[in-house]
Amino acid sequence: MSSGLYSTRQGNLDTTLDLKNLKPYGDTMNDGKVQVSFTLPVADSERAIEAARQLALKMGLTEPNVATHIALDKEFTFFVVYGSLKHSVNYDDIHVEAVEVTVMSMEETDDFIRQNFGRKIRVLGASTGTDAHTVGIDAIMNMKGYAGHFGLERYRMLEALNMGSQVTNEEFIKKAVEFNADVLLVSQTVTQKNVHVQNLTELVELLEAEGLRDRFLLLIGGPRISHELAKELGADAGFGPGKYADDVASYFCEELLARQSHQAI
Amino acid sequence: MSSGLYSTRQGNLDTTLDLKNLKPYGDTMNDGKVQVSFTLPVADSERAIEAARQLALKMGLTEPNVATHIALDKEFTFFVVYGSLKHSVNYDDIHVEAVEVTVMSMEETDDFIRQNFGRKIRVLGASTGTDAHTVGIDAIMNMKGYAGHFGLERYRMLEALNMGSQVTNEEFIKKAVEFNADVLLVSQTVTQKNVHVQNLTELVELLEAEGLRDRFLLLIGGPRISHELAKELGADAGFGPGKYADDVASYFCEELLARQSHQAI
Amino acid sequence: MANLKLDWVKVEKAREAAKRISDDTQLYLDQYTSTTVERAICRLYGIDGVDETGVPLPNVVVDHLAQHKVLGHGAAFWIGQAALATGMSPQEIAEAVARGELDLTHVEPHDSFAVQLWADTNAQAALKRIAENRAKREAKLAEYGDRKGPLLYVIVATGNIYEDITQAKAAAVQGADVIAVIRTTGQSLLDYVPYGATTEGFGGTMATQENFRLMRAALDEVGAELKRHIRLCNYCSGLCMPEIAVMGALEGLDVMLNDALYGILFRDINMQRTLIDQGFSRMVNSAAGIIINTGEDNYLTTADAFEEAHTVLASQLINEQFALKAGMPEEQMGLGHAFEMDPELENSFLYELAQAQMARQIFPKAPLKYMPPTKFKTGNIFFGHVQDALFNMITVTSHQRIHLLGMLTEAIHTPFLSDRALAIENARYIARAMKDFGDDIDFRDGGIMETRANEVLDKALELLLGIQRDGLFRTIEEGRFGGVKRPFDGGKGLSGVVHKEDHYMNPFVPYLLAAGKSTQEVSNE
Amino acid sequence: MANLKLDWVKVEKAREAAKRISDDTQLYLDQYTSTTVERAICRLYGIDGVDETGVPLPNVVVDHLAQHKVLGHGAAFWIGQAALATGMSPQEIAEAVARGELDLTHVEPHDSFAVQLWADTNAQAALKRIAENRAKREAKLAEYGDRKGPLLYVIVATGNIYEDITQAKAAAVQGADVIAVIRTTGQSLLDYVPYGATTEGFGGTMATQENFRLMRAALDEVGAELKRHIRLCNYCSGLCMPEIAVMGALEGLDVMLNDALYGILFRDINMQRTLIDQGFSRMVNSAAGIIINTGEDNYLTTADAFEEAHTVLASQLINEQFALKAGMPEEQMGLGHAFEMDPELENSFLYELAQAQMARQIFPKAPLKYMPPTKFKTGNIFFGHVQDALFNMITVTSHQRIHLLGMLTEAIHTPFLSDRALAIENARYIARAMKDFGDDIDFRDGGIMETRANEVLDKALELLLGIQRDGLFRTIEEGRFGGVKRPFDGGKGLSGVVHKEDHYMNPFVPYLLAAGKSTQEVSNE
Ligand code: B12
Ligand code: B12
Ligand SMILES: Cc1ncc(COP(=O)(O)O)c(C=O)c1O
Ligand SMILES: Cc1ncc(COP(=O)(O)O)c(C=O)c1O
Repeated sequence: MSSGLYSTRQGNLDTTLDLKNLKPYGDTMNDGKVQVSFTLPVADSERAIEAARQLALKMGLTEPNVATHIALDKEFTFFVVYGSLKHSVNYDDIHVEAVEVTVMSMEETDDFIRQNFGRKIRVLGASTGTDAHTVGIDAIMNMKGYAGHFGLERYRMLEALNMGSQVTNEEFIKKAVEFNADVLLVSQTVTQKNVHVQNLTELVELLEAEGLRDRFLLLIGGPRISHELAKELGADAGFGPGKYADDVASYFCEELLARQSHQAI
Repeated sequence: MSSGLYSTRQGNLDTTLDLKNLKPYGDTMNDGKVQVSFTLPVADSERAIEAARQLALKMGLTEPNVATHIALDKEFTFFVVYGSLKHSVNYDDIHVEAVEVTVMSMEETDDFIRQNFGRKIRVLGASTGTDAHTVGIDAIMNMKGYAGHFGLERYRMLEALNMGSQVTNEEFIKKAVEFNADVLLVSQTVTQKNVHVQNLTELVELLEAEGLRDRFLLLIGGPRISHELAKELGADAGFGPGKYADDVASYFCEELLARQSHQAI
Repeated sequence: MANLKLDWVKVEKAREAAKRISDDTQLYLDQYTSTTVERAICRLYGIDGVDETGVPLPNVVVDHLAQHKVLGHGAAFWIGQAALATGMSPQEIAEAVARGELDLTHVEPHDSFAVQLWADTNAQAALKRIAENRAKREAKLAEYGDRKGPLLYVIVATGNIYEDITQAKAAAVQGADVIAVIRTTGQSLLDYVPYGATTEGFGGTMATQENFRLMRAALDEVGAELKRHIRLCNYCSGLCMPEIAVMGALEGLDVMLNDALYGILFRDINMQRTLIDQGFSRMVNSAAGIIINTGEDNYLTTADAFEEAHTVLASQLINEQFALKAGMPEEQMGLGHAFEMDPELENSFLYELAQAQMARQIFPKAPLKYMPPTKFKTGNIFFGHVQDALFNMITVTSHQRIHLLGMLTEAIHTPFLSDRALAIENARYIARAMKDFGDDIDFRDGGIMETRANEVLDKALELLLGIQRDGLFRTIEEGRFGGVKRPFDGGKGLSGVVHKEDHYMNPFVPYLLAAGKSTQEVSNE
Repeated sequence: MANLKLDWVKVEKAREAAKRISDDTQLYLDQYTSTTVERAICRLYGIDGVDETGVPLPNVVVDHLAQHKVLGHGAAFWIGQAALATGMSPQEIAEAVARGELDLTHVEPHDSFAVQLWADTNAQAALKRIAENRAKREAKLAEYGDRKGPLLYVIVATGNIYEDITQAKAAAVQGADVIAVIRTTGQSLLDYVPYGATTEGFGGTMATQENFRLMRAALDEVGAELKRHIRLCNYCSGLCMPEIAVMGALEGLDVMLNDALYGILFRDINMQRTLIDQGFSRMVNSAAGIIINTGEDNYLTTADAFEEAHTVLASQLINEQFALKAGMPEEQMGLGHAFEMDPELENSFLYELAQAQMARQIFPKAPLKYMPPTKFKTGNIFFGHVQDALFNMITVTSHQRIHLLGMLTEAIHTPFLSDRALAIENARYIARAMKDFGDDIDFRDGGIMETRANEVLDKALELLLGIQRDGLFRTIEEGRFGGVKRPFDGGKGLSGVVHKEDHYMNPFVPYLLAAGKSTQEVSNE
């Protein structure tokens, strides 16, 4: 009679945490509970509900419960679905490509630069393309800093120049050469239709075309930038939300030193 | 350089509605956008974020964006993830097992019974097991009805008895025989750990064991009851949210008639 | 604080009517005891554990006395007699009865003065433990300080006490002040209390003494880390009301749901039985310094919250009087009410605020329990979160004390870990953002809110005068609360009602009443 | 309505200072026109379309005149001259110029009286169309009635006008009153207006006349079904401010964002240029009965909303004076402000309400535009929905008019269809539940809210007195708005500023001012 779709007991659920098979947690270990919402471009109806259920099944939700269906317009229906995810991930296998660096304070960084470079490091920043969001790049560069972290302009051993927003890639590169920058900082906030990816790809291509790519350390940042994405796009490092001037400065100092030593060999 | 994970343009997105490949809709046809949230039983960290991302990939989300990660306790992290679902369903292929009946008004139903049965139909209802939720069964049965639909007690050609809540399956069956019911209505609201499935399965098994299953039309209902589930559990029909006395009465009148004619042949 | 101008003469009249109602009812109830009251007394004498078939020993003893039709003398009498006769402890006596080795009605009789002396003397151990738990709570509150403003109250309901503990600790870390362990469906109809740690429940977890102990220890642990006293709540309701009250008192619970009317209307428990049980339960709660929560909010889950608001107020006034009879100070009366109006109703926020504010003013010292929207919650979790936000605003604005957090998934499942976290975040944000809002506004004279509050008061008074005339029992029989009719002799548990014999003995009553009294000096918050 | 006791003497002083500031600035601005003002005039004469390389014909004509360094006489003069000389229509003239067949500076000269006559006569077609659009709107509002209380304003921003239409219609069905089509990033820096229907944009959709037309038609269609007038909003800001104002007037838009200060601070547009452009834009808006929205809310996305609240008020007062100069009635001044305080701030709700209420009282007739939380939105969509709920409450309580709905996904993406639906549901629930709340309370005398409002007023007055002393230009140079410094001669578009010659001619000004005046008789709502 029962297809087994509805287990009458969860007695068989192993409720011990198993990092090799890490699953979502609702109110019991390994119950796999997830919440999903989406809109389907069909009218609210029994069939639409079934379509939502089938999609949830395809996502790997067992016993999906279409908790609500709301007509948004004649031909659009919004769904909230709950279910138990059958998928799991092996947490032990997860290694993140992250910027790994011991973060130094402003003073430590200044000392580090004095000792290792004996000159000021030159940093040029901008929010490029048509992007007019400056709060991110300002957070990293401005004197006053952000969330209690002083910005790069306050570092004694940095020469930091913030070009502001809406700077074209061409202008930016021109200025980089002129300013003789060591480090380039690029911020991208608008990500709709991956315009940030498009814009950053163009920047890297322009730098490569002009044979300038290796001359600068290229660091990018923004709300949807991860280190992984940055590497993929051909930048040296990426910094997302929750990263501040000290993270960035520590990283580029260490990296510049590594490159210097490398060239020296 | 690019793994293709990040398409720089969505130019290749076919934005015409294709019911054979129905996908979620965010703000553009076929963009597949879905929102997911869940908790993982690990500490908030870069690795946890990556685990969330990988789970989202397994669910079929491309370019998953872990929009937030919040520590709920030392070893629990909550995530909200957005992404584009690669899965789709063939809407044309979806057929729902639904109670299909033309809904009659109270007066029409009374007439229908007068004409086809010439006697009152006897209906017994209860919220069974330890379930003490009565609002659902009352909505169907009580004189005053619910949401503007009169309850079965008001129908002239029905003899309706509502046993209330917390009725054991045994008591219920005993009464059904005593009352000489034609139709049994069972409501189940508490569904945690599928207790409703357990309870309804037991009811059907008891009825079968006593050779009474075919004597009654068995209708079940509740917030998580679908017609499909009802059939699966061995009931004749299931009614979920948004179903009222008229839906139920229309169904059992037609069905009783069908069975009568069938027996007559 | 902003104040609604209420007709205080009517408030006084309503309170007076409620007092008459409870006086009349109590007169009748005082003639009876019940099986569970007697089992509660057994527990207070230290009888615990189960027999070989799993029957709790308090049930074994009381069933034994009931079979012999001598329960009307009180379990204390027979135990005392047996103790004097055999020199055994109550626990040993119970075990002997369970083994069939001892018939309590056939022990060597002792004079009632000796039995009374034994009973009084042996009552002290439990009373001491209860007093110690209370002192411990007070010490912790003194050390850590207590939350000003509404206490954030959340439920755990996984069915498994160990999983509940995980959830409860996380909630405490997130900022919860009160953790309520919801009971599994059906427990309220069990005429015994399950034993030991339990891991299987539906929509809640068994209330057992061991579960109480485990959770109390877990909350004390996390509380010590957080330097906050985390209150623990459970239910002394259903067929074992007084026994669970005793368990809660012995294990240091802080809050317990307790309301006979709830059991009558929503669990179909016999009205005589549960009102008798409630009396003794409240004495225990009182002495233990436990805040009770009453269940008026539930009326509005079946009846319309706008139409039937006055039934809530009437019931609160009656509950207040019954609590006073059990020696309970106002500071422990967590009278219930709720935010349950249809979100489609125009100005629903004003009506809700008016009612909440009215309750606040009529029961100025009571730690009112304010319940969130549940009935009009749907599977639309996003909208649900907004419904809860409005509820949170009213809680803060009208200075409620026990703030039961609404869950965005109310219509779907018992709360997930994340649901609770989101609820706490919602409530804390609003408590912070609107901290002094209630003190920075005034209600307009003759405005919608003031008018509404006085309308509810009028109707409550009318209802109470009717009850005073007809008696509480008949009122319930006629379905005048929550729209549910319950017969005087119907429902579960009537057979457990026992007429007291002349020399009926419950030695705990005077001590509990005295301990309760001492609370009245402790001020609110 | 509840009222805060404000120091009205200070309000008057502040307004007076703002008037002086705008008088001084206007005196300077009046000497100049700009390329886009002249292109706007071309458009008013019916010049539209693009040349073979895609350059809009208004640009072709104006660039041609600028190259010949004769733009200071005004495009109207040269077109009139050419029309009289050749008998061609302005469109034909533009096409001829585009083909290189006509040099406007070398046509047979006509006397200036004849040119003026041609210019006046030929201005009437556009003016008539604008007046008709306006009459159409008023007729629809009269027929369907208008929403009492806040207008629900939502954005569409897919980048594709056809997809925008789908979303806009759905939003209207859900209850939206105003649909704003957000512009693609970067359009504000284009010194021309793109042409035709467009389907590619980032974070928004191109503002083109065809896109305006398509959306207007779609909203009229759905509005007719719903029996509600659905307002359409777009942006006349950036380097083409007046041209887009003209397009909006011609296509029957209802609301347009328009604020030179926004362009200066947030788009780095040259201050002279955009203030010149703003003047003519507002005359067009005025005549068309279009409500403008100003951008003060944006200050609080970079500066702290608690610390810098007074900059918003100061800017609103300046914007009011500039609008009055363009003949705009108060009923069309959608002055901007926003709910942007840190949710961690204690009593933030009280401060926000105080500020919103203060704005309401200081600009009693203005259809204030109130912006939702954006800056403190995170990826936690559930919390975001609650932030929006608090914002919605303030909107309703303080009777704002243009209610820009917050989105739970603000920190993630431009709104999905469902995000918008949830936002509308949130707002409608609160508008319904709290309908008369603002009228049922009073603000306590000397309370937190009253104190806060007067504090903001004090600081705004101080700031305005400083600006009056130093001049608006220097104030901006010094970063006293939104913490952003902009040089007088810096930023984009300075090269488009053109000194007017003695006989400079813009025949539309008097007609627009006259049409604007007539609005002043139409009352608010
Ligand atoms: C403030 C704001 C604005 C302000 C910007 C003012 C200014 N001067 O920056 C104003 C109001 C002007 C504005 C305008 C627009 N905005 Co806006 N805006 C925001 C808002 C509310 C906050 C952004 C912000 O300041 N975050 C705070 C900073 C500190 O965070 P952050 O940028 O992530 O930076 C941190 C890290 O990422 C990192 N970082 C950032 N950059 C860099 C660079 C380097 C090198 C490094 C190492 C690190 C680093 O360090 C920072 C500190 O930890 C967001 C919504 C939100 N709540 O997020 C929308 C948002 C970003 N805006 C958006 C849009 C679409 C626009 C417009 C395009 C809308 C329009 N069509 O008019 C316009 C035009 C802007 C343009 N041309 O680009 C969208 C983007 C959607 C998307 N995903 O594509 C958002 C998400 C809102 C939305 N949901 O629609 N906006
Ligand atoms: C009201 C209510 C109560 C009231 C019930 C009063 C009463 N007399 O019924 C009170 C306060 C007493 C209560 C108590 C409890 N409740 Co309750 N309660 C609810 C609540 C708020 C609404 C349920 C309701 O009335 N819905 C309205 C009716 C009309 O809807 P419906 O039942 O779906 O019925 C419709 C259809 O389904 C259909 N239908 C229903 N039955 C039938 C039968 C037939 C034959 C047919 C044809 C059709 C049909 O027709 C109806 C009209 O369309 C829900 C939360 C929510 N918002 O949904 C929680 C909820 C159902 N309760 C819940 C729980 C856990 C409990 C308790 C067990 C908690 C506890 N441990 O103390 C207790 C104990 C109850 C018990 N022993 O069963 C959970 C269930 C979780 C789960 N999924 O398992 C919920 C979801 C809340 C939660 N999130 O935790 N509850
Ligand atoms: C007063 C009261 N008692 C008890 C309960 C719980 O029901 P049960 O006794 O079935 O556990 C509630 C429900 O919330 C209640 O309000
Ligand atoms: C007044 C004003 N103008 C314009 C805009 C939009 O910017 P853009 O001109 O880049 O489209 C805004 C932003 O919301 C604004 O507030």
